[in-house]
Amino acid sequence: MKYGYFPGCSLERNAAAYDKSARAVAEPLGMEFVEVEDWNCCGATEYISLNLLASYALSARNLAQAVRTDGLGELVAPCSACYLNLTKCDKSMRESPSLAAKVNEALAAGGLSYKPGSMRVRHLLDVIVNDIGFEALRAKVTRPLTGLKVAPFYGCFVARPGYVQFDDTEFPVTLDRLLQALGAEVVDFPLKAQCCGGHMTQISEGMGLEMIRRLVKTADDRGADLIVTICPMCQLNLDAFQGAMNRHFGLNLHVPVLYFTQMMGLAFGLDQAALGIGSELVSSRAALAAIGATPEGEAGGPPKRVKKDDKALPMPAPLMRA
Amino acid sequence: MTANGKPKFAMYWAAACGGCEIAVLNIHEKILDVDANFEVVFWPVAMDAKYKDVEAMPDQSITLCLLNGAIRNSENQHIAELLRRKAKILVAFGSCACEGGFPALSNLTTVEETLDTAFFSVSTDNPQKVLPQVSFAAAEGELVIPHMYSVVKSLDQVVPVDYYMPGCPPESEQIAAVVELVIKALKGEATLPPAGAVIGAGTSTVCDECKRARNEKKIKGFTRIQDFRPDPALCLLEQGILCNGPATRNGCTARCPTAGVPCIGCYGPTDGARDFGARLMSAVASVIDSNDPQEIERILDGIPDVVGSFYHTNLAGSLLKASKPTWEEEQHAAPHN
Amino acid sequence: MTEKIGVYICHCGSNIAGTVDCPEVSRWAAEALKARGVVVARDYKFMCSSLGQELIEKDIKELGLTRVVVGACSPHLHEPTFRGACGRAGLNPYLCEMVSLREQVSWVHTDKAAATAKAKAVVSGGVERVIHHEPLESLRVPIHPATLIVGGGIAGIQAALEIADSGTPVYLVEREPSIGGHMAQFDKTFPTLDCSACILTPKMVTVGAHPNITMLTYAEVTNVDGFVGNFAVTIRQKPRYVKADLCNGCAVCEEKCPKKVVDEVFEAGLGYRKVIYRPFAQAVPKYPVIDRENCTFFLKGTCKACEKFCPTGAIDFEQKEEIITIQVGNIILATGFDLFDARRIPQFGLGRLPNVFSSLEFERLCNAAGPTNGRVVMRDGVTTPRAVGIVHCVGSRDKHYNNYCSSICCMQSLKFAHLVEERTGATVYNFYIDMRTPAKGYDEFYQRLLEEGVIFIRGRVAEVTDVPQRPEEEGRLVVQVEDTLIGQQRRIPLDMVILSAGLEPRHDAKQVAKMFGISCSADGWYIEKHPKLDPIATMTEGIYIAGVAQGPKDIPASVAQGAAAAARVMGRIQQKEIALEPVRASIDETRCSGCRICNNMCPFNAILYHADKAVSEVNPALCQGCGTCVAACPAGAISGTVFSDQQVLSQLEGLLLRNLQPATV
Amino acid sequence: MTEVFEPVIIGFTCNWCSYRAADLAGIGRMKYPPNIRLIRLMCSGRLDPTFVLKALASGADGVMISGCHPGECHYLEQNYKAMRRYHLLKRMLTQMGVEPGRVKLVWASAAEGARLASEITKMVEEVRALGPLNWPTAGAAAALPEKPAALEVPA
Repeated sequence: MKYGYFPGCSLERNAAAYDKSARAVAEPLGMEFVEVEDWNCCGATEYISLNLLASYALSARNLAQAVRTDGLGELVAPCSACYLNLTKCDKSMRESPSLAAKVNEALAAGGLSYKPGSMRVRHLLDVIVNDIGFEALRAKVTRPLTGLKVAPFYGCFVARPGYVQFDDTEFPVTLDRLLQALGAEVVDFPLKAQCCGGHMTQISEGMGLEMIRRLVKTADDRGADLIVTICPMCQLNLDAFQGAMNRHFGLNLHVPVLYFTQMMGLAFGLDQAALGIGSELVSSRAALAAIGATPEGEAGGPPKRVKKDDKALPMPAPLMRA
Repeated sequence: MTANGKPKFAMYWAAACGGCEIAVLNIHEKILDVDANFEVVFWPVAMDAKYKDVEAMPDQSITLCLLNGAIRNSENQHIAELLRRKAKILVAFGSCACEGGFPALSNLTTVEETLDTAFFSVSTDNPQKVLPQVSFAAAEGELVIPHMYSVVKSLDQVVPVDYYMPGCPPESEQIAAVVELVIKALKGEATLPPAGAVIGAGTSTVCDECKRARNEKKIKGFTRIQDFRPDPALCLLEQGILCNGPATRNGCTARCPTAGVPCIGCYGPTDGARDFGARLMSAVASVIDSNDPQEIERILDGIPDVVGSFYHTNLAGSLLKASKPTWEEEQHAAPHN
Repeated sequence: MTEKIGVYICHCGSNIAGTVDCPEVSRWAAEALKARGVVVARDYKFMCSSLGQELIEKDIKELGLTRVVVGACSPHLHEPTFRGACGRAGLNPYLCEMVSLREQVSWVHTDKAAATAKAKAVVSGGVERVIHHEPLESLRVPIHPATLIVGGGIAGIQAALEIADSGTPVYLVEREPSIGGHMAQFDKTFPTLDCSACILTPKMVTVGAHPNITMLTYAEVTNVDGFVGNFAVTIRQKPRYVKADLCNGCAVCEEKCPKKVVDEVFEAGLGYRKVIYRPFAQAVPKYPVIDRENCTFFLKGTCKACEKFCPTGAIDFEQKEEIITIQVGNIILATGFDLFDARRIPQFGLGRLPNVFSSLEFERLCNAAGPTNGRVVMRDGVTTPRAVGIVHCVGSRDKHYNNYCSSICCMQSLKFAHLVEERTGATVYNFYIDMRTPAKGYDEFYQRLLEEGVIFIRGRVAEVTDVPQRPEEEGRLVVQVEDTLIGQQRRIPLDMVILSAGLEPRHDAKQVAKMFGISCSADGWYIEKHPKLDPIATMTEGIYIAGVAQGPKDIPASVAQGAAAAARVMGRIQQKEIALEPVRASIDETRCSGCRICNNMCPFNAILYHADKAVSEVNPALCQGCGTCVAACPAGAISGTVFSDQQVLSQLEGLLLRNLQPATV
Repeated sequence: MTEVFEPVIIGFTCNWCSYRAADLAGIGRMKYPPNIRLIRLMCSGRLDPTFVLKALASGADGVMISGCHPGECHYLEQNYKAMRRYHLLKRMLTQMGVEPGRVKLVWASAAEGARLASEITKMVEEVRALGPLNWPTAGAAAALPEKPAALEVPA
């Protein structure tokens, strides 16, 4: 399958590992990425609140470029922020012809124009889960992540009602199922769709670090060896600021944060270097040592609740698990 | 009343293949009864005669006139009107006169398209690209040939008709029977059916006379006899062959299905049906064995030419009669028609 | 033109006259349609009034009308009225045609000229059609005295008792091993707080003992044939593996059975039951069933503890399922509801967080006969909660799940609040959108709870979580909610959360509806004949609905509907026979060639094929008059009364004004 | 010509769903153009393609066939027969050069008054855009002599 590919700034810098691993797993899954020519920043998270028209113009330019680069009509954005901005731009232009006109006026300056709806923007997770599918994934697994306990973290960008269609926006499950398909044990992580703090650490450090603490602490409480994310911003916050957070709260948490594509690569038996593993600040070496340590069969499925005593009442089995 | 005191008989051939004429001759020795009881005054196929002779006859002087063929051009209409004036009993004879027959299928196309196919397609060797003109100025003066209509009509669409005798052609046995009836009537030994009646045919449909075994019908796909070997003992429709028998008036002894080919509906609709094709479509569609739009469409793909299959010999007699473009052409042509 | 036609245009006050020039329409009819046989046309303020009807009767008598056309409201409202008028005047009722000038003209159009023109066309269509009407007698069908009631909940029980007491036989079919339905699972009923079992079980016992009631529990209807007055119903009796005639209900078997499984049905998954069991102690009938899936004997071939200990030898592992066929005249569907599965809203935590309970779980929890004998405790079975939250509208009034209000949740939640408060002294929070307490004594109950100090927070709950943000939240549940009365986000730490789940149609309601030939609304509830004037009948003659199956309602309303349905059925049985529209198909043998195309057109198997004569025939008793075979017959050998080809084609000509002389258009 | 063309559309309705939907639209005072004239059948399964052809041949510019949603037929499954006939009829009409927009099949349950009203409004506009069909009703059989021509028996 062929897709337009929009890496976005992060994947060229801090999230290079994401880009690397995404391209690495694309190949065995038969996905071909055609990178958008001469793409630009999507406007990131704040710009849209400062200058709506300008930020839409930025995103629209990328969409126009995507249409120009390849007539595929489907654009994959691995970065959740880019994904949301591009989606938002297309949707808003579709819903407001006057906005679309203004934006196109701006694009015209660069000899470009974009017809709303002509590019379907999709998140990499969506494409892998819905186009490739869990069966195809399982088929590619050569080294199941058996014995590895992971906390799936979606972040807030893919949990925006009205913009995101590929998963439940209150309580997404696609990443849970994907990780289970890879053989990992998924811990119940209720904060999976919460905000990682975005750039809060730069605006109000205490608040930013508190948000990070909640996420890392909860993952740790739930016994996760790893946090698996689908967003460079989330990875950056939870990984790069984990040390600062520990110092700020006098904690000593050590929960590595990897991209789901890296987990896929591992399960497919690819070389760790090829997946950019090791570039994370909170080292995942110890955690990954667990892979293959425990024999088959023990892993997978929800943790069994041990009855305290015969007085305990039975409870309904959870629905949202794969 | 003529010298020999015999009632007069006429037969005419409008837009038709001539099969009807052959069918009449096919009544074998009964043809002698015709001669014995009638004086044949006008029958272009059988004997020489000129239009002016007919024009010279007093009105109502022909007792029985069998007119076969559809009304395709101005000449057909002219003679139809002429014979209507001259004849007491005018019988629309054969599918073409009754409902337009095969010629009426050209109501799906315009005259231009028809002429184009006839004169310029592979079927005709016409290097000079000659196309007949309605009028031609010859040295002797202007020569005129009949003007061709866009919409082929049945006989009763241009003149009142007393009786309808369907069939492509009508079965010789039936013809013989009708002739006998008329002769009896002449002798006052029998009475004729009410005007407008269909004669020489039954009241139910071809299936009545068809020997093939029948079950509840469920059609999963349509096919044609050239595509497979049908079960000789089983209803053709049940085998996916679009047989018109169920909707077609009986009287032909189900010749076609018996011979292994599907009925084409030449005996036309029964008294209960206003539009042959619509009835047949309703019936056939009803037994398509699917409730899924896509699958239904797939099954219907097995009928490449819907109008041709459901209005094989009845288009002129149908409710719509001709395609929209054909009507439009006819209306533009109307004034100088 | 031999017919003498009278045309009557109703003003319906200003309902029609407001948009349609009625006098003009009748004037036009008298003039333009004279050639078609119209001898008189009148317009009148209210045709349906006795004076209006007399107008018609008078003309029939004095002018010798042979056909009548009434242009008024929808025939679904007043067709019987005007047919009646014709009948009284000695004209066959079926020679009257009613056309809708109100619902389908005046009420939906605004331009008076255009509406008047359409009205003329519609009347002209009626005139052309009525010419081809034929005098008919309505079909009279005998009513079989027996009644089938599907569903042994409170609505079904009420209906069964009413009918049985009137002296006619009733079959009560229940899917579960005992009748009683959801009401049997409750501890208390709002607003009176009287014990549910105490008021229900006496009725159950009466049903069990009633000479006119045949109870078929642990059984399901699998097929329905026939029509009003004479349905043939097939019922599948699942094997109990217990001989009803021998069992004395001593329950020793239950006691001795070594295997315990979670009871997903009656205990709502909160408690256990044995593998041979009665759902609850007061079950009716008294004899138990063996749950084959879990029975050690059926799984492993050994055990038979129940058999060993049964004093009467009632256990029968050989028992097979039985197919029973019964004849009934009427059917009442009281199939009830399914509780909304709150696990579908994961952020509320049911199934993830131990101390989140569904409303039905809580009913069992606080039920004296429940798994904790009525002690309100947390999932560990021992700890008493100190703070309990009750979330309203779970799965109701929510565009992601169900738009409708489940109507009982507010009162149910108030009842829970009271019971928790009474039994644990815990602080109780109610999280609601709107408080809906409309019926008798309901709002008083709400007032009472306010006085009892229950806390009410107006706002939709965002999530129920066990992730603490503040020390006081450690190890507890937290409800995140926007308090819309103070306009603030709040996090309320709690020990236990009860989700007041809404009511949903039975998961198989659509199939059941199809089997009984009725239809479901978009939400999936059975559709009643008229939302206001006939909430218990359906579009299908002889099929009635009662209880929540028709739409969310509380116990009093369900009981009332059960009784109402029963009254309707009893009335029918009293009449002994029922008159049906004579809309039927018939086949002209002389035209039928036996092509058999119509043979599989009829879902009611009314068409039979006579191989000997090679013709098909319609059985008028089974024919429902849909006319599908009429349209399918390639020979035009099948004709349908009231909707004949001739009638429809003529109405077409009329509607298109092809009938005017000289032909206009 | 400046004046707008007002099409005439014949609507075939099912007694149990779409006819009641039409009533419901009325009760709810929902507005739709007066260009449609309804005929009540007991079921869309009663619809004989002859009716549609007759309507078109008699001056209607469009025909709307309406019935219960698939699976919700009052007579269990007859609307499927209507659907099958409709698919075949559409092919025939296309071959006859009749624009597809002129004959439509619309499912509307008894509860869907609003839906029916909007479907009607939509169709009226579509047909208005297509312009008049005015199918030539030429060729209607000429009047026959009252009784069969009396035969003069030769002496």
